[in-house]
Amino acid sequence: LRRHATRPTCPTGMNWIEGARRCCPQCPAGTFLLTPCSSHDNNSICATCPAGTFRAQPNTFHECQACYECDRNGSPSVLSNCSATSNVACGCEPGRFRDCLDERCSDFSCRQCQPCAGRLVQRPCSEAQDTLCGSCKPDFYTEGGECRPCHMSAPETCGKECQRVCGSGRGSGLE
Amino acid sequence: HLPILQWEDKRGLAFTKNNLSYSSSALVIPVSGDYYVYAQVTFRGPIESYTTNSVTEIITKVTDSYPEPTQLLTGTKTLSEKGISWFQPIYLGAVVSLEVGDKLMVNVSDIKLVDYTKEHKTFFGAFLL
Amino acid sequence: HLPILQWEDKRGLAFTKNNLSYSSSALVIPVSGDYYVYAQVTFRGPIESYTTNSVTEIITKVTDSYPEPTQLLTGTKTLSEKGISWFQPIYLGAVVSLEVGDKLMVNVSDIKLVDYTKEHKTFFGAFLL
Amino acid sequence: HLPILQWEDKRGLAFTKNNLSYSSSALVIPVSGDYYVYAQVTFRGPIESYTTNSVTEIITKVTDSYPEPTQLLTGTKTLSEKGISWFQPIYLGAVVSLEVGDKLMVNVSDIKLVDYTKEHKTFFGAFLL
Repeated sequence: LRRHATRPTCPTGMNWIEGARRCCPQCPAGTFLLTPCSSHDNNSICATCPAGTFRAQPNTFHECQACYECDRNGSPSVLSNCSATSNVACGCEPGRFRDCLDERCSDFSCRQCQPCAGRLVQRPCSEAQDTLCGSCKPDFYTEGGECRPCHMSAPETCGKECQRVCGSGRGSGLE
Repeated sequence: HLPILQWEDKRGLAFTKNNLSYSSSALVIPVSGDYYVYAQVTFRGPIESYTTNSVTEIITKVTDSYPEPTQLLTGTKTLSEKGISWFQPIYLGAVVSLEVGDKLMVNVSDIKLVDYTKEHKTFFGAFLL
Repeated sequence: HLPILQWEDKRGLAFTKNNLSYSSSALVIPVSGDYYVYAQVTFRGPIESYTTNSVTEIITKVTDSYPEPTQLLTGTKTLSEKGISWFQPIYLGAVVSLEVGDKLMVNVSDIKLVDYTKEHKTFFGAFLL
Repeated sequence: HLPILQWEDKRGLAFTKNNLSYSSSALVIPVSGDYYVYAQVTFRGPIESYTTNSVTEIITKVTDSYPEPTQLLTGTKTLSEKGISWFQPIYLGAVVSLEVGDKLMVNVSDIKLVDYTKEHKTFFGAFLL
Protein backbone atom coordinates (compact mmCIF):
# COMPACT_ATOMS: atom_id res chain seq x y z
CA LEU A 1 0.00 0.00 0.00
CA ARG A 2 1.35 3.38 -0.96
CA ARG A 3 0.73 5.94 1.76
CA HIS A 4 -1.28 8.66 0.10
CA ALA A 5 1.20 11.52 0.39
CA THR A 6 -0.81 14.30 1.97
CA ARG A 7 0.75 17.71 1.98
CA PRO A 8 1.67 19.04 5.42
CA THR A 9 -0.15 22.21 6.48
CA CYS A 10 2.17 25.20 6.68
CA PRO A 11 2.16 27.95 9.30
CA THR A 12 0.25 31.10 8.43
CA GLY A 13 2.02 33.20 5.84
CA MET A 14 3.81 30.19 4.39
CA ASN A 15 2.87 27.82 1.55
CA TRP A 16 3.91 24.25 0.74
CA ILE A 17 6.26 24.31 -2.27
CA GLU A 18 6.19 20.96 -4.04
CA GLY A 19 9.53 21.45 -5.77
CA ALA A 20 11.33 22.38 -2.56
CA ARG A 21 9.35 19.85 -0.49
CA ARG A 22 9.04 22.46 2.29
CA CYS A 23 6.97 25.36 3.53
CA CYS A 24 8.24 28.70 2.26
CA PRO A 25 7.26 32.27 3.17
CA GLN A 26 4.68 33.82 0.83
CA CYS A 27 5.77 36.65 -1.43
CA PRO A 28 3.95 39.93 -0.75
CA ALA A 29 1.23 41.25 -3.04
CA GLY A 30 2.77 42.86 -6.12
CA THR A 31 5.48 40.20 -6.36
CA PHE A 32 5.81 36.52 -7.35
CA LEU A 33 8.04 33.64 -6.31
CA LEU A 34 11.31 33.73 -8.23
CA THR A 35 13.18 31.16 -6.13
CA PRO A 36 11.72 29.07 -3.30
CA CYS A 37 13.42 28.91 0.11
CA SER A 38 15.75 26.03 0.72
CA SER A 39 17.59 24.25 3.49
CA HIS A 40 20.37 26.83 3.12
CA ASP A 41 18.15 29.90 2.98
CA ASN A 42 14.77 30.10 4.71
CA ASN A 43 13.72 33.07 2.64
CA SER A 44 11.71 32.95 -0.57
CA ILE A 45 13.23 35.10 -3.27
CA CYS A 46 10.44 37.23 -4.71
CA ALA A 47 10.46 39.49 -7.75
CA THR A 48 8.22 42.44 -8.62
CA CYS A 49 5.41 41.74 -11.08
CA PRO A 50 6.53 42.83 -14.56
CA ALA A 51 4.66 45.76 -16.14
CA GLY A 52 1.23 44.70 -17.32
CA THR A 53 0.86 42.08 -14.60
CA PHE A 54 -0.24 42.08 -10.96
CA ARG A 55 -0.74 39.98 -7.82
CA ALA A 56 -3.38 41.33 -5.46
CA GLN A 57 -2.54 38.94 -2.61
CA PRO A 58 0.47 37.32 -0.93
CA ASN A 59 1.36 34.24 -2.98
CA THR A 60 3.89 31.66 -4.06
CA PHE A 61 3.00 31.67 -7.75
CA HIS A 62 5.70 31.49 -10.40
CA GLU A 63 4.12 34.29 -12.38
CA CYS A 64 1.83 37.27 -11.95
CA GLN A 65 -1.62 37.64 -13.48
CA ALA A 66 -1.94 39.53 -16.77
CA CYS A 67 -3.83 42.82 -16.41
CA TYR A 68 -7.08 43.24 -18.28
CA GLU A 69 -7.36 46.11 -20.76
CA CYS A 70 -10.19 48.59 -21.10
CA ASP A 71 -11.93 48.04 -24.42
CA ARG A 72 -10.86 51.05 -26.48
CA ASN A 73 -13.77 50.50 -28.80
CA GLY A 74 -16.60 50.21 -26.36
CA SER A 75 -15.16 53.53 -25.10
CA PRO A 76 -14.79 52.44 -21.49
CA SER A 77 -12.22 54.66 -19.93
CA VAL A 78 -9.60 53.66 -17.40
CA LEU A 79 -10.84 54.43 -13.90
CA SER A 80 -7.59 53.18 -12.40
CA ASN A 81 -4.53 51.82 -14.11
CA CYS A 82 -3.20 48.35 -13.52
CA SER A 83 -0.59 48.38 -10.76
CA ALA A 84 1.60 45.62 -9.36
CA THR A 85 -1.10 44.90 -6.79
CA SER A 86 -4.36 45.58 -8.64
CA ASN A 87 -5.98 44.96 -11.98
CA VAL A 88 -7.09 47.80 -14.23
CA ALA A 89 -10.55 49.21 -13.48
CA CYS A 90 -12.62 50.33 -16.44
CA GLY A 91 -15.68 52.57 -16.43
CA CYS A 92 -17.63 55.01 -18.58
CA GLU A 93 -16.94 58.68 -19.15
CA PRO A 94 -19.44 61.24 -17.87
CA GLY A 95 -22.50 61.34 -20.13
CA ARG A 96 -22.32 57.58 -20.74
CA PHE A 97 -23.57 54.54 -18.84
CA ARG A 98 -22.61 50.84 -18.73
CA ASP A 99 -24.58 48.62 -21.10
CA CYS A 100 -23.90 45.33 -19.30
CA LEU A 101 -24.04 41.97 -20.99
CA ASP A 102 -24.74 39.94 -17.91
CA GLU A 103 -25.61 40.35 -14.28
CA ARG A 104 -21.95 40.50 -13.29
CA CYS A 105 -21.27 43.27 -15.78
CA SER A 106 -17.77 41.91 -16.31
CA ASP A 107 -18.21 42.86 -19.97
CA PHE A 108 -19.93 46.06 -20.92
CA SER A 109 -19.88 48.83 -23.49
CA CYS A 110 -20.50 52.51 -22.74
CA ARG A 111 -23.60 54.06 -24.28
CA GLN A 112 -24.68 57.67 -24.53
CA CYS A 113 -27.10 58.76 -21.78
CA GLN A 114 -30.47 59.71 -23.22
CA PRO A 115 -31.14 63.45 -23.05
CA CYS A 116 -34.85 63.50 -21.93
CA ALA A 117 -35.66 66.20 -24.47
CA GLY A 118 -38.60 68.18 -23.13
CA ARG A 119 -39.09 65.77 -20.27
CA LEU A 120 -38.49 65.84 -16.54
CA VAL A 121 -35.55 63.71 -15.40
CA GLN A 122 -36.92 61.11 -13.07
CA ARG A 123 -33.49 59.58 -12.37
CA PRO A 124 -30.27 61.11 -13.65
CA CYS A 125 -27.84 59.06 -15.75
CA SER A 126 -25.13 57.32 -13.76
CA GLU A 127 -22.28 54.90 -14.36
CA ALA A 128 -24.63 52.01 -13.74
CA GLN A 129 -27.77 53.04 -15.63
CA ASP A 130 -29.27 55.32 -18.24
CA THR A 131 -31.26 58.46 -17.47
CA LEU A 132 -34.88 57.70 -16.55
CA CYS A 133 -37.08 60.30 -18.21
CA GLY A 134 -40.39 61.26 -16.68
CA SER A 135 -43.40 63.17 -17.99
CA CYS A 136 -43.26 66.33 -20.11
CA LYS A 137 -41.86 69.50 -18.59
CA PRO A 138 -44.25 72.38 -17.87
CA ASP A 139 -45.23 74.20 -21.13
CA PHE A 140 -44.52 71.02 -23.12
CA TYR A 141 -47.23 68.78 -24.53
CA THR A 142 -47.11 65.14 -25.68
CA GLU A 143 -47.42 64.34 -29.35
CA GLY A 144 -46.34 61.13 -31.05
CA GLY A 145 -44.53 60.00 -27.95
CA GLU A 146 -42.48 63.17 -27.85
CA CYS A 147 -42.67 66.31 -25.71
CA ARG A 148 -43.06 69.48 -27.79
CA PRO A 149 -42.75 73.05 -26.48
CA CYS A 150 -45.98 75.07 -26.44
CA HIS A 151 -44.34 78.07 -28.06
CA MET A 152 -43.54 76.01 -31.11
CA SER A 153 -47.15 74.96 -31.69
CA ALA A 154 -49.20 76.67 -34.39
CA PRO A 155 -52.99 77.22 -33.79
CA GLU A 156 -53.97 75.05 -36.77
CA THR A 157 -51.91 72.10 -35.59
CA CYS A 158 -52.49 72.42 -31.88
CA GLY A 159 -54.47 69.27 -31.12
CA LYS A 160 -56.49 68.37 -28.05
CA GLU A 161 -53.44 67.59 -25.85
CA CYS A 162 -51.64 70.70 -27.06
CA GLN A 163 -54.63 72.86 -26.28
CA ARG A 164 -55.06 71.17 -22.90
CA VAL A 165 -51.46 71.97 -21.90
CA CYS A 166 -50.76 75.11 -23.84
CA GLY A 167 -54.33 76.43 -24.44
CA SER A 168 -54.53 79.11 -21.68
CA GLY A 169 -51.16 80.68 -22.03
CA ARG A 170 -49.93 79.48 -25.46
CA GLY A 171 -46.42 80.54 -26.40
CA SER A 172 -45.84 84.31 -26.44
CA GLY A 173 -44.25 84.22 -29.85
CA LEU A 174 -47.53 83.50 -31.54
CA GLU A 175 -49.96 86.04 -29.98
CA HIS B 1 -18.65 34.29 -8.05
CA LEU B 2 -20.51 32.51 -10.82
CA PRO B 3 -22.21 29.19 -10.07
CA ILE B 4 -19.97 26.08 -10.33
CA LEU B 5 -21.13 23.01 -12.21
CA GLN B 6 -21.10 19.57 -10.65
CA TRP B 7 -20.09 16.57 -12.75
CA GLU B 8 -20.59 12.80 -13.01
CA ASP B 9 -17.13 11.17 -12.84
CA LYS B 10 -17.84 7.44 -12.94
CA ARG B 11 -20.95 6.44 -14.81
CA GLY B 12 -21.48 6.27 -18.56
CA LEU B 13 -18.70 7.86 -20.62
CA ALA B 14 -17.24 9.57 -17.54
CA PHE B 15 -13.98 8.31 -16.00
CA THR B 16 -10.90 9.51 -14.17
CA LYS B 17 -7.48 7.86 -14.14
CA ASN B 18 -3.74 8.45 -13.52
CA ASN B 19 -4.63 10.01 -10.15
CA LEU B 20 -6.49 12.87 -11.78
CA SER B 21 -9.39 12.84 -9.32
CA TYR B 22 -12.71 14.58 -9.02
CA SER B 23 -14.03 15.96 -5.75
CA SER B 24 -16.47 18.73 -4.77
CA SER B 25 -17.04 19.92 -8.32
CA ALA B 26 -13.35 20.08 -9.18
CA LEU B 27 -10.73 18.08 -11.03
CA VAL B 28 -7.72 17.86 -8.72
CA ILE B 29 -4.29 17.98 -10.36
CA PRO B 30 -2.08 15.09 -9.16
CA VAL B 31 1.25 16.18 -10.66
CA SER B 32 2.57 19.53 -11.82
CA GLY B 33 2.81 19.98 -15.58
CA ASP B 34 1.12 21.25 -18.71
CA TYR B 35 -2.42 20.03 -19.25
CA TYR B 36 -4.85 20.37 -22.14
CA VAL B 37 -8.03 21.41 -20.34
CA TYR B 38 -11.40 21.45 -22.13
CA ALA B 39 -15.12 21.74 -21.46
CA GLN B 40 -18.32 22.10 -23.42
CA VAL B 41 -21.53 23.41 -21.92
CA THR B 42 -24.75 23.29 -23.90
CA PHE B 43 -27.04 26.07 -22.79
CA ARG B 44 -30.74 25.95 -23.61
CA GLY B 45 -33.95 27.90 -23.05
CA PRO B 46 -36.59 29.02 -22.53
CA ILE B 47 -36.44 29.23 -18.80
CA GLU B 48 -38.42 31.89 -17.02
CA SER B 49 -35.22 33.99 -17.16
CA TYR B 50 -35.56 34.00 -20.96
CA THR B 51 -34.70 37.67 -20.82
CA THR B 52 -31.09 36.48 -20.50
CA ASN B 53 -29.18 38.09 -23.27
CA SER B 54 -25.92 36.21 -22.97
CA VAL B 55 -24.41 32.92 -21.75
CA THR B 56 -20.93 32.48 -20.33
CA GLU B 57 -18.74 29.47 -19.52
CA ILE B 58 -15.47 29.90 -17.61
CA ILE B 59 -12.89 27.26 -16.69
CA THR B 60 -11.25 28.45 -13.48
CA LYS B 61 -8.30 27.30 -11.38
CA VAL B 62 -8.35 27.41 -7.59
CA THR B 63 -5.14 27.09 -5.61
CA ASP B 64 -5.50 26.42 -1.88
CA SER B 65 -2.83 28.92 -1.00
CA TYR B 66 -4.42 31.77 -2.91
CA PRO B 67 -7.78 33.37 -2.03
CA GLU B 68 -8.91 34.23 -5.56
CA PRO B 69 -9.68 31.81 -8.41
CA THR B 70 -7.87 32.36 -11.71
CA GLN B 71 -9.97 32.47 -14.87
CA LEU B 72 -8.18 30.24 -17.41
CA LEU B 73 -10.60 30.09 -20.38
CA THR B 74 -13.80 31.99 -21.08
CA GLY B 75 -16.47 31.57 -23.74
CA THR B 76 -19.18 34.21 -23.72
CA LYS B 77 -21.90 34.63 -26.35
CA THR B 78 -24.81 37.00 -26.68
CA LEU B 79 -28.16 35.42 -27.46
CA SER B 80 -30.43 36.65 -30.22
CA GLU B 81 -32.78 33.81 -30.81
CA LYS B 82 -35.95 34.15 -32.90
CA GLY B 83 -37.67 31.06 -31.62
CA ILE B 84 -38.89 30.51 -28.11
CA SER B 85 -36.81 27.40 -27.62
CA TRP B 86 -33.09 27.70 -28.24
CA PHE B 87 -29.85 25.86 -27.55
CA GLN B 88 -26.26 27.07 -27.75
CA PRO B 89 -23.09 25.02 -27.15
CA ILE B 90 -19.85 26.69 -26.00
CA TYR B 91 -16.62 24.69 -26.34
CA LEU B 92 -13.34 25.73 -24.69
CA GLY B 93 -9.92 24.07 -24.70
CA ALA B 94 -6.30 25.07 -24.24
CA VAL B 95 -2.98 24.15 -22.64
CA VAL B 96 -2.37 25.56 -19.16
CA SER B 97 0.47 25.07 -16.68
CA LEU B 98 -0.81 23.60 -13.43
CA GLU B 99 0.69 22.69 -10.06
CA VAL B 100 -0.02 19.62 -8.01
CA GLY B 101 -3.11 20.27 -5.87
CA ASP B 102 -4.60 22.86 -8.20
CA LYS B 103 -8.35 22.47 -8.70
CA LEU B 104 -10.14 23.02 -12.02
CA MET B 105 -13.80 23.99 -12.14
CA VAL B 106 -16.38 25.13 -14.67
CA ASN B 107 -18.45 28.23 -13.86
CA VAL B 108 -21.50 29.29 -15.83
CA SER B 109 -23.47 32.50 -16.00
CA ASP B 110 -26.78 30.82 -15.21
CA ILE B 111 -27.04 27.24 -14.00
CA LYS B 112 -30.72 27.03 -14.90
CA LEU B 113 -29.81 27.39 -18.58
CA VAL B 114 -27.40 24.40 -18.62
CA ASP B 115 -28.53 21.31 -20.52
CA TYR B 116 -27.45 18.55 -18.15
CA THR B 117 -29.80 15.95 -19.66
CA LYS B 118 -27.30 14.17 -21.94
CA GLU B 119 -23.65 13.41 -21.08
CA HIS B 120 -22.55 13.98 -24.69
CA LYS B 121 -23.81 17.56 -24.74
CA THR B 122 -22.11 18.96 -21.64
CA PHE B 123 -18.67 17.60 -20.65
CA PHE B 124 -15.38 18.57 -18.99
CA GLY B 125 -11.91 17.05 -18.90
CA ALA B 126 -8.15 17.42 -18.86
CA PHE B 127 -5.07 15.41 -19.82
CA LEU B 128 -1.37 15.80 -19.08
CA LEU B 129 0.81 16.47 -22.13
CA HIS C 1 -30.11 7.45 -37.58
CA LEU C 2 -28.76 10.78 -38.70
CA PRO C 3 -26.79 10.91 -41.94
CA ILE C 4 -23.07 10.00 -41.64
CA LEU C 5 -20.42 12.20 -43.20
CA GLN C 6 -17.80 10.80 -45.54
CA TRP C 7 -14.23 12.10 -45.34
CA GLU C 8 -11.10 12.55 -47.46
CA ASP C 9 -8.24 10.68 -45.68
CA LYS C 10 -5.26 11.09 -48.01
CA ARG C 11 -5.25 14.25 -50.07
CA GLY C 12 -4.40 17.77 -48.94
CA LEU C 13 -4.13 18.20 -45.17
CA ALA C 14 -5.76 14.83 -44.54
CA PHE C 15 -3.66 11.89 -43.30
CA THR C 16 -3.87 8.78 -41.16
CA LYS C 17 -0.97 7.08 -39.36
CA ASN C 18 -0.03 4.71 -36.51
CA ASN C 19 -2.60 2.24 -37.88
CA LEU C 20 -5.49 4.58 -37.22
CA SER C 21 -7.29 3.84 -40.49
CA TYR C 22 -10.29 5.22 -42.29
CA SER C 23 -12.87 3.03 -44.03
CA SER C 24 -16.55 3.42 -44.96
CA SER C 25 -16.95 6.78 -43.28
CA ALA C 26 -15.31 5.72 -40.04
CA LEU C 27 -12.02 6.04 -38.21
CA VAL C 28 -11.10 2.54 -37.00
CA ILE C 29 -9.35 2.30 -33.64
CA PRO C 30 -6.18 0.16 -33.86
CA VAL C 31 -5.34 -0.13 -30.16
CA SER C 32 -7.44 0.25 -27.02
CA GLY C 33 -6.83 3.37 -24.99
CA ASP C 34 -7.90 6.94 -24.33
CA TYR C 35 -8.21 9.12 -27.40
CA TYR C 36 -8.82 12.84 -27.85
CA VAL C 37 -11.50 12.84 -30.54
CA TYR C 38 -12.54 16.04 -32.31
CA ALA C 39 -14.51 17.29 -35.29
CA GLN C 40 -15.71 20.56 -36.74
CA VAL C 41 -18.58 20.83 -39.19
CA THR C 42 -19.34 24.15 -40.85
CA PHE C 43 -23.01 24.32 -41.72
CA ARG C 44 -24.25 26.83 -44.27
CA GLY C 45 -27.41 27.94 -46.04
CA PRO C 46 -29.64 28.82 -47.71
CA ILE C 47 -30.64 25.50 -49.12
CA GLU C 48 -34.22 24.95 -50.13
CA SER C 49 -34.62 23.57 -46.58
CA TYR C 50 -33.88 27.08 -45.32
CA THR C 51 -36.71 26.65 -42.89
CA THR C 52 -34.27 24.53 -40.84
CA ASN C 53 -34.14 26.03 -37.41
CA SER C 54 -31.27 24.09 -35.93
CA VAL C 55 -28.10 22.21 -36.85
CA THR C 56 -26.59 19.25 -35.01
CA GLU C 57 -23.26 17.43 -35.16
CA ILE C 58 -22.70 14.17 -33.27
CA ILE C 59 -19.52 12.07 -32.97
CA THR C 60 -20.66 8.49 -32.51
CA LYS C 61 -18.93 5.22 -31.71
CA VAL C 62 -19.96 1.92 -33.28
CA THR C 63 -18.77 -1.31 -31.72
CA ASP C 64 -19.24 -4.50 -33.73
CA SER C 65 -20.31 -6.38 -30.64
CA TYR C 66 -23.10 -3.91 -29.83
CA PRO C 67 -26.05 -3.18 -32.14
CA GLU C 68 -26.55 0.46 -31.15
CA PRO C 69 -24.17 3.35 -31.85
CA THR C 70 -23.07 5.36 -28.80
CA GLN C 71 -23.28 9.14 -28.99
CA LEU C 72 -19.95 10.43 -27.63
CA LEU C 73 -20.12 14.21 -28.29
CA THR C 74 -22.98 16.41 -29.48
CA GLY C 75 -23.05 20.02 -30.61
CA THR C 76 -26.47 21.38 -31.40
CA LYS C 77 -27.46 24.99 -32.08
CA THR C 78 -30.66 26.74 -33.06
CA LEU C 79 -30.44 29.06 -36.04
CA SER C 80 -31.80 32.59 -36.01
CA GLU C 81 -30.18 34.22 -38.95
CA LYS C 82 -31.27 37.60 -40.33
CA GLY C 83 -29.64 37.31 -43.69
CA ILE C 84 -30.51 34.83 -46.40
CA SER C 85 -27.05 33.33 -46.52
CA TRP C 86 -25.62 32.05 -43.25
CA PHE C 87 -22.85 29.82 -41.93
CA GLN C 88 -22.36 28.26 -38.51
CA PRO C 89 -19.35 26.19 -37.36
CA ILE C 90 -19.71 23.63 -34.56
CA TYR C 91 -16.53 22.29 -32.93
CA LEU C 92 -16.45 19.26 -30.63
CA GLY C 93 -13.54 17.60 -28.83
CA ALA C 94 -13.01 15.41 -25.76
CA VAL C 95 -11.20 12.39 -24.37
CA VAL C 96 -13.01 9.06 -24.71
CA SER C 97 -11.99 5.51 -23.84
CA LEU C 98 -12.04 3.30 -26.92
CA GLU C 99 -11.44 -0.37 -27.67
CA VAL C 100 -9.53 -1.83 -30.58
CA GLY C 101 -11.93 -2.15 -33.52
CA ASP C 102 -14.28 0.61 -32.40
CA LYS C 103 -15.41 2.87 -35.25
CA LEU C 104 -15.83 6.65 -34.93
CA MET C 105 -18.19 8.54 -37.20
CA VAL C 106 -19.67 12.01 -37.53
CA ASN C 107 -23.44 12.35 -37.94
CA VAL C 108 -25.18 15.57 -38.91
CA SER C 109 -28.76 16.74 -38.78
CA ASP C 110 -28.88 17.62 -42.48
CA ILE C 111 -26.17 16.66 -44.91
CA LYS C 112 -27.31 19.27 -47.45
CA LEU C 113 -26.34 22.02 -44.98
CA VAL C 114 -22.73 20.84 -44.59
CA ASP C 115 -20.04 23.04 -46.15
CA TYR C 116 -17.77 20.44 -47.71
CA THR C 117 -16.12 22.90 -50.12
CA LYS C 118 -12.93 23.62 -48.08
CA GLU C 119 -10.95 21.08 -46.04
CA HIS C 120 -10.10 23.68 -43.39
CA LYS C 121 -13.76 24.39 -42.58
CA THR C 122 -14.99 20.85 -41.91
CA PHE C 123 -12.60 18.29 -40.38
CA PHE C 124 -12.47 15.23 -38.14
CA GLY C 125 -9.70 13.45 -36.24
CA ALA C 126 -8.44 11.57 -33.20
CA PHE C 127 -5.15 10.90 -31.42
CA LEU C 128 -4.09 8.45 -28.74
CA LEU C 129 -3.01 10.03 -25.45
CA HIS D 1 -4.41 38.61 -46.83
CA LEU D 2 -6.48 38.94 -43.69
CA PRO D 3 -4.96 40.79 -40.72
CA ILE D 4 -2.68 38.73 -38.47
CA LEU D 5 -3.10 38.79 -34.69
CA GLN D 6 -0.22 39.53 -32.36
CA TRP D 7 0.09 37.62 -29.08
CA GLU D 8 1.57 37.93 -25.58
CA ASP D 9 3.93 34.98 -25.05
CA LYS D 10 5.40 35.54 -21.57
CA ARG D 11 3.15 37.36 -19.16
CA GLY D 12 0.18 35.97 -17.23
CA LEU D 13 -1.02 32.55 -18.43
CA ALA D 14 1.07 32.77 -21.61
CA PHE D 15 4.23 30.65 -21.98
CA THR D 16 6.34 28.87 -24.56
CA LYS D 17 8.62 25.87 -23.96
CA ASN D 18 10.35 22.92 -25.60
CA ASN D 19 11.77 25.32 -28.19
CA LEU D 20 8.34 26.17 -29.56
CA SER D 21 9.02 29.90 -29.88
CA TYR D 22 6.99 32.96 -30.72
CA SER D 23 8.25 35.71 -33.04
CA SER D 24 6.59 38.31 -35.29
CA SER D 25 3.09 37.09 -34.65
CA ALA D 26 3.90 33.45 -35.30
CA LEU D 27 4.57 30.24 -33.41
CA VAL D 28 7.71 28.73 -34.93
CA ILE D 29 7.83 24.94 -35.15
CA PRO D 30 11.10 23.56 -33.67
CA VAL D 31 10.81 19.93 -34.77
CA SER D 32 8.82 18.21 -37.52
CA GLY D 33 5.84 16.19 -36.37
CA ASP D 34 2.13 16.15 -35.76
CA TYR D 35 0.84 18.99 -33.61
CA TYR D 36 -2.55 19.71 -32.08
CA VAL D 37 -3.02 23.37 -32.99
CA TYR D 38 -5.81 25.44 -31.46
CA ALA D 39 -7.01 29.02 -31.09
CA GLN D 40 -10.03 30.87 -29.79
CA VAL D 41 -10.88 34.42 -30.81
CA THR D 42 -13.68 36.25 -29.05
CA PHE D 43 -15.17 38.80 -31.41
CA ARG D 44 -17.28 41.65 -30.03
CA GLY D 45 -19.17 44.75 -31.13
CA PRO D 46 -20.52 47.32 -31.62
CA ILE D 47 -17.78 48.97 -33.56
CA GLU D 48 -18.50 51.75 -35.99
CA SER D 49 -18.31 49.02 -38.64
CA TYR D 50 -21.32 47.42 -36.96
CA THR D 51 -22.67 46.61 -40.38
CA THR D 52 -20.27 43.64 -40.30
CA ASN D 53 -22.36 40.59 -40.96
CA SER D 54 -19.84 37.86 -40.35
CA VAL D 55 -16.64 37.09 -38.44
CA THR D 56 -13.86 34.74 -39.49
CA GLU D 57 -10.85 33.19 -37.78
CA ILE D 58 -8.23 31.25 -39.73
CA ILE D 59 -5.15 29.41 -38.46
CA THR D 60 -2.59 29.55 -41.26
CA LYS D 61 0.80 27.97 -41.87
CA VAL D 62 3.62 29.82 -43.58
CA THR D 63 6.57 27.88 -44.91
CA ASP D 64 9.64 29.85 -45.94
CA SER D 65 10.11 27.71 -49.01
CA TYR D 66 6.59 28.34 -50.33
CA PRO D 67 5.23 31.79 -51.25
CA GLU D 68 1.61 31.18 -50.28
CA PRO D 69 0.27 30.65 -46.74
CA THR D 70 -1.78 27.47 -46.20
CA GLN D 71 -5.12 27.76 -44.44
CA LEU D 72 -5.18 24.96 -41.86
CA LEU D 73 -8.38 25.64 -39.89
CA THR D 74 -11.21 28.10 -40.48
CA GLY D 75 -14.12 29.15 -38.31
CA THR D 76 -16.55 31.55 -39.93
CA LYS D 77 -19.95 32.66 -38.62
CA THR D 78 -22.60 35.08 -39.80
CA LEU D 79 -23.80 37.59 -37.24
CA SER D 80 -27.45 38.27 -36.53
CA GLU D 81 -27.47 40.04 -33.25
CA LYS D 82 -30.51 41.84 -31.81
CA GLY D 83 -28.76 43.88 -29.18
CA ILE D 84 -26.30 46.67 -29.68
CA SER D 85 -23.51 44.89 -27.82
CA TRP D 86 -22.62 41.41 -29.00
CA PHE D 87 -20.01 38.71 -28.34
CA GLN D 88 -19.11 35.70 -30.49
CA PRO D 89 -16.32 33.26 -29.60
CA ILE D 90 -14.90 30.97 -32.31
CA TYR D 91 -12.80 27.97 -31.22
CA LEU D 92 -10.69 25.91 -33.62
CA GLY D 93 -8.45 22.90 -32.98
CA ALA D 94 -7.06 19.97 -34.93
CA VAL D 95 -4.00 17.83 -35.61
CA VAL D 96 -1.78 19.00 -38.47
CA SER D 97 1.53 17.73 -39.78
CA LEU D 98 4.21 20.41 -39.59
CA GLU D 99 7.85 20.74 -40.60
CA VAL D 100 10.63 22.33 -38.60
CA GLY D 101 10.62 26.09 -39.31
CA ASP D 102 6.95 26.27 -40.24
CA LYS D 103 5.20 29.30 -38.81
CA LEU D 104 1.64 29.26 -37.43
CA MET D 105 -0.46 32.42 -37.34
CA VAL D 106 -4.03 33.45 -36.64
CA ASN D 107 -5.80 35.67 -39.16
CA VAL D 108 -9.11 37.39 -38.54
CA SER D 109 -11.65 39.05 -40.74
CA ASP D 110 -11.59 42.34 -38.83
CA ILE D 111 -9.02 43.12 -36.16
CA LYS D 112 -11.16 45.90 -34.67
CA LEU D 113 -13.76 43.28 -33.69
CA VAL D 114 -11.32 41.18 -31.64
CA ASP D 115 -11.74 41.23 -27.86
CA TYR D 116 -8.15 41.58 -26.66
CA THR D 117 -9.06 42.83 -23.18
CA LYS D 118 -8.79 39.52 -21.25
CA GLU D 119 -6.21 36.76 -21.86
CA HIS D 120 -8.75 34.01 -21.13
CA LYS D 121 -11.10 35.06 -23.94
CA THR D 122 -8.71 35.05 -26.90
CA PHE D 123 -5.84 32.53 -26.97
CA PHE D 124 -3.66 30.46 -29.33
CA GLY D 125 -1.41 27.44 -28.86
CA ALA D 126 0.02 24.17 -30.11
CA PHE D 127 1.57 21.00 -28.70
CA LEU D 128 3.50 18.12 -30.24
CA LEU D 129 1.75 14.74 -30.07
